[in-house]
Amino acid sequence: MDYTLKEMMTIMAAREIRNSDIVFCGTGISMLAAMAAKNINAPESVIFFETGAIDSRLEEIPLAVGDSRVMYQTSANGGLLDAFATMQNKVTGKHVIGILGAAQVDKFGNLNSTVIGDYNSPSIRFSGSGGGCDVASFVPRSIIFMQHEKRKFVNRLDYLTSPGYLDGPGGRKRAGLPDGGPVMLITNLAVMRFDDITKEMYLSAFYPGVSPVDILEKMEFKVDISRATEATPPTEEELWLLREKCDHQRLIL
Amino acid sequence: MDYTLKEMMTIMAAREIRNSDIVFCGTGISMLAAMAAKNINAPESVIFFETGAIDSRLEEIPLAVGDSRVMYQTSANGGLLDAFATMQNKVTGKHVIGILGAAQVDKFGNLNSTVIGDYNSPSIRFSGSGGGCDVASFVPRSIIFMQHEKRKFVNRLDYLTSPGYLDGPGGRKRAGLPDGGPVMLITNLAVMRFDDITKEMYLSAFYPGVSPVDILEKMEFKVDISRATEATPPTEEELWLLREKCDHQRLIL
Amino acid sequence: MNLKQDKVTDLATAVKTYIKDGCHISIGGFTINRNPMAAVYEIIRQRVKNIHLYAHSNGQGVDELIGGGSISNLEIAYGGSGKFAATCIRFRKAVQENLVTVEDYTNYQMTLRFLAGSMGIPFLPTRSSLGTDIINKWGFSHKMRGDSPKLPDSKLVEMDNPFKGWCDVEKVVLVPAINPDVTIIHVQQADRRGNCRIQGLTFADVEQAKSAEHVIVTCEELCDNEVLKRDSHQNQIPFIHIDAVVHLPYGAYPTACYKYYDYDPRYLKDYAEKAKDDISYGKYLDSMIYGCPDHAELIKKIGQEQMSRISADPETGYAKNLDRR
Amino acid sequence: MNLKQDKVTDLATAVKTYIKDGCHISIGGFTINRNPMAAVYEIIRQRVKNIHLYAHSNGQGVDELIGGGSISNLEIAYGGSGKFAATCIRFRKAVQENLVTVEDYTNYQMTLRFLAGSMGIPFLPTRSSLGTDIINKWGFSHKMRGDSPKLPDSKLVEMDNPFKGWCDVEKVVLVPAINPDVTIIHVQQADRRGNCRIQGLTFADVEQAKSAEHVIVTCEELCDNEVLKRDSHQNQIPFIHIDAVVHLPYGAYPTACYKYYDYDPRYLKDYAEKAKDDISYGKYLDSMIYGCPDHAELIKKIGQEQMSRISADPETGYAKNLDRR
Repeated sequence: MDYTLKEMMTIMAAREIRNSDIVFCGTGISMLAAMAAKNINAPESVIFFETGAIDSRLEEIPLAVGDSRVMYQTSANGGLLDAFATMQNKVTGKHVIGILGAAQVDKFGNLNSTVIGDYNSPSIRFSGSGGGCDVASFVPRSIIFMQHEKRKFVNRLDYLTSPGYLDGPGGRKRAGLPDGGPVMLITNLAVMRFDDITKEMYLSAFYPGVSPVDILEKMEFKVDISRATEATPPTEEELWLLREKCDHQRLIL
Repeated sequence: MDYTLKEMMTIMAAREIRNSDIVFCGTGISMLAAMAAKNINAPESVIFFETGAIDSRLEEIPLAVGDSRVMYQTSANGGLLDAFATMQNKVTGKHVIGILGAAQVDKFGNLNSTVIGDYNSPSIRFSGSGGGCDVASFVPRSIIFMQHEKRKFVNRLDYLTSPGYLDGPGGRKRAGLPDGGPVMLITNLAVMRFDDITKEMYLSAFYPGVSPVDILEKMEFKVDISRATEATPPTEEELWLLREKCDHQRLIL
Repeated sequence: MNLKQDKVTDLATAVKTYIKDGCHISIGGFTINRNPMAAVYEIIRQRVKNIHLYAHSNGQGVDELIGGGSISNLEIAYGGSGKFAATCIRFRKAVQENLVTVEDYTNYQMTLRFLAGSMGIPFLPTRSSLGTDIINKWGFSHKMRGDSPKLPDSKLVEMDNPFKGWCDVEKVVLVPAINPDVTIIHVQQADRRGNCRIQGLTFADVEQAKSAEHVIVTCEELCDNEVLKRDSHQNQIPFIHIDAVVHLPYGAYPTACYKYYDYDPRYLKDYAEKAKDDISYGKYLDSMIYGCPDHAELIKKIGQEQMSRISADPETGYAKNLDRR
Repeated sequence: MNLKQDKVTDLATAVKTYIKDGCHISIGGFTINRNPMAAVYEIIRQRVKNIHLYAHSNGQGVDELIGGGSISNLEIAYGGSGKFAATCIRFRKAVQENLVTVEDYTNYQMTLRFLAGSMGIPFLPTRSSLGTDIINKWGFSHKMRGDSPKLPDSKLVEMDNPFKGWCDVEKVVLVPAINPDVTIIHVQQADRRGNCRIQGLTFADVEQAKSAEHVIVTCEELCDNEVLKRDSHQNQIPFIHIDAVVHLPYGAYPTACYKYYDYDPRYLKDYAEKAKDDISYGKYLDSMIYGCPDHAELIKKIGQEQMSRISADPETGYAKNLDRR
């Protein structure tokens, strides 16, 4: 079957989303993954934006979480306070799954989306946290999208914007954060997950045609590849629903 | 001219309200005073309720601050959070004048509206603070309505519900409160005010036919009566506007 | 919370499912407006006992729950029903007779406490009550607090501003979060999933709902999901917070429901009169609560004539020229 | 604040009156929606300098203010404009070239900071950012903080929960309040006194407005006072917070205004392209900002054809099937 890497990545994320999830989406592929889940495997999941829109009827793909398209036929149009309170809330927060992106990740799933270089005089400036640190702080599960490149999978982040497992087992608790952290990281080559005990990243699945060793070469730190299997590519039905029901205008795909 | 004590008291309060005031009203006479001010001497003053209603068009007198009548043609219908934030807010709070009632007052204008007797086993239970302590804590000026009785003007409150000047000059600052406190106390006999320096209550005006000495007898503590003058009764116009424009149904008067 | 598409149930079932002996609850509304009275009566009818109730100025609903014998602990800012009872009568009696244990806060503090609960944080700061007995005098002892995992270890905590002098503030009071087991609110419109639209003032209903583990909503109108998805900036509570939806016209009666009906001055005056005396109050309970199998029966007993007197004028939202003396 | 009955003025006057060199401001909107762009352009046109800007994710407005040379200090959560610029281009350049001093927060923290300001309290607590460099790395030095009475002495303060373990929380981060000298927002409807009605998401506009010393509102429609007093539960900001009202159709252009018009993808793409290079950006400034005496002139330059392409469909609130690639 013919599919693009972006389609593969989107479907990998969509499959992780469950019917009882409230899905925090950002712009781009993360929003598409949420829409795919809702149209394919988790029709009762709820799409949710940090801008305050909940359960939006996305007839067209928004190009930003502030896009007017997220406001159409929601269950409520509030504001940022409502959205983040929903994530920090003890009852509703437990059901939220966050989808995040970043410029750098370390082996414990901590993310940098702020700067490369010295914070006070950076060589590269990125957008910054936005709601990323908030969702990573509050919710029990998150999915990360990244490009698989050595300079992005680093031993030491230039800036820790969003907490993963911090310094490993018990790290979040020591810092005062609720349980949580990334459950998977999806790249253009593979799906990484995090060990239940060590909280370290490991290779969970590689895409057809990609070798685990090639993946290791694109990371500064080593990860366990012993548990890796080949990922199941998108099915025909998944692809059709993704292309026709989610992004028929081909704005993200 | 023929007028009732309630009318006298209402007009005393109304005259204290200025055009640039946002008037926090409770139920009953305090609401009527705010309506009188708006209809008589301070047409640009803004009527404001702790329930979240601001600038209500009061076509009929509400019998509680939660009455639907406060919701009609407001500038905004919010909730309690909005209302109290407006009072605690550095910019808008400075313009709010509170009108309060209580069961007991002391010489520094502190109020009890909670219990008589021991807090954990009271002989009399009153309604409690409601928003009274909040407004007394936050706003620069307040007006108190009370009945003039010895058991109500006490040396020591059974329970300090709402802060006046606490223990006197500098008391609010020491406690951490912003500047504020009662500017006048209106009873069925007189108008009391508070000395700029000592923050102690003094007799400012007695109603026609009432002697300052009689007033002293109805208080546990002594107050300065040397500055007292006779109060100017409601004018014909004031009375007409109060009766016809504010309470034509005679629900409070 | 629950993400079901259809949460509609009947009131007796909703109360039986969520309101247990000894549970901690809060009810919406303010003094004589939009109290979830049908639910209050059903709780009394089901003879639920030892409830720990969180209230700001919920007025009539609080007084009836106390009068009905359902409440043992009460955290409250104000026990009054406006002109009908400057101090709620059964509330006053119960406190004076030590039938309930009460702890006092301010209206803002209670609202902030629900807000903190809804935000998932342990406390919020305010300047209200500095220097007063609201801070100094506790209704719940250290022992009672220690014995219950549902109570914080302190009533209120004073704290110096850690951002020294920032905003010209030296000190604040921290108020602890409330997370009720159940909040019950009555709204004008809800859909089967539980999206809620309140007209007029929201009071603290939104914060009370969002702070609770479970939420029961009674509503005047049960709308199609599509209806509330239009102009959804008018919806204050999205369905994710709601567990049960009960279609219950006049669910706030005898308190008011803006745009639908006014409070019933006759009922409230009569109530205040009967509440003064235990014998007459017992008769009130027997005839108006225990004597009615459900709220519809109570409304029938009041009669169409009186109900049409309090019916709201569509323009103002209340009953114009209603005799309220 | 001001209680005047009529606060209507023109934009140039409003900006001249309130936006001074070195003042601290915030602007409403989010990424590519409801930014007060006409006001942003007027600030650039009036060549106001050294502004200290507070932003959460205000996107396009922030980038243009930086590009126009008006900003020296920036407190921000996110400098991006959605798909049009994952990182805002003039923002990125300015930070990398040390032309602005920037300090990072999260979106929730910035919103809570405005909320704290609006509530008149010095800080609010959250669990967000514990264990991260958001807490550890400061953009503003101790010296800079000490030199300015408008900055708190710390960026963020970690604190143990004084209600031990309450809500299963051991630690919180306290975020300091923001009280801007001026907040500028663009809304769908306002009346002459300044009552505001926002349709769709409010973002953090309400908190930003209520936290400021002065507020300028630009609006698509200037309504009679009577209009907004109906169904006033739809008004989010009462007039007491507002200083100046400017009637300014298309005041959010080229960002969107829900129910009125969409963002202009052509303009935003063109902007992102020109922003990459100082020379082309200079030309952009000359032609689109300095070259237009006012916003109406800019709209005229864009042309009716493009404006009608982005005109909102009344049902969905955006321009259906707009070419956004």
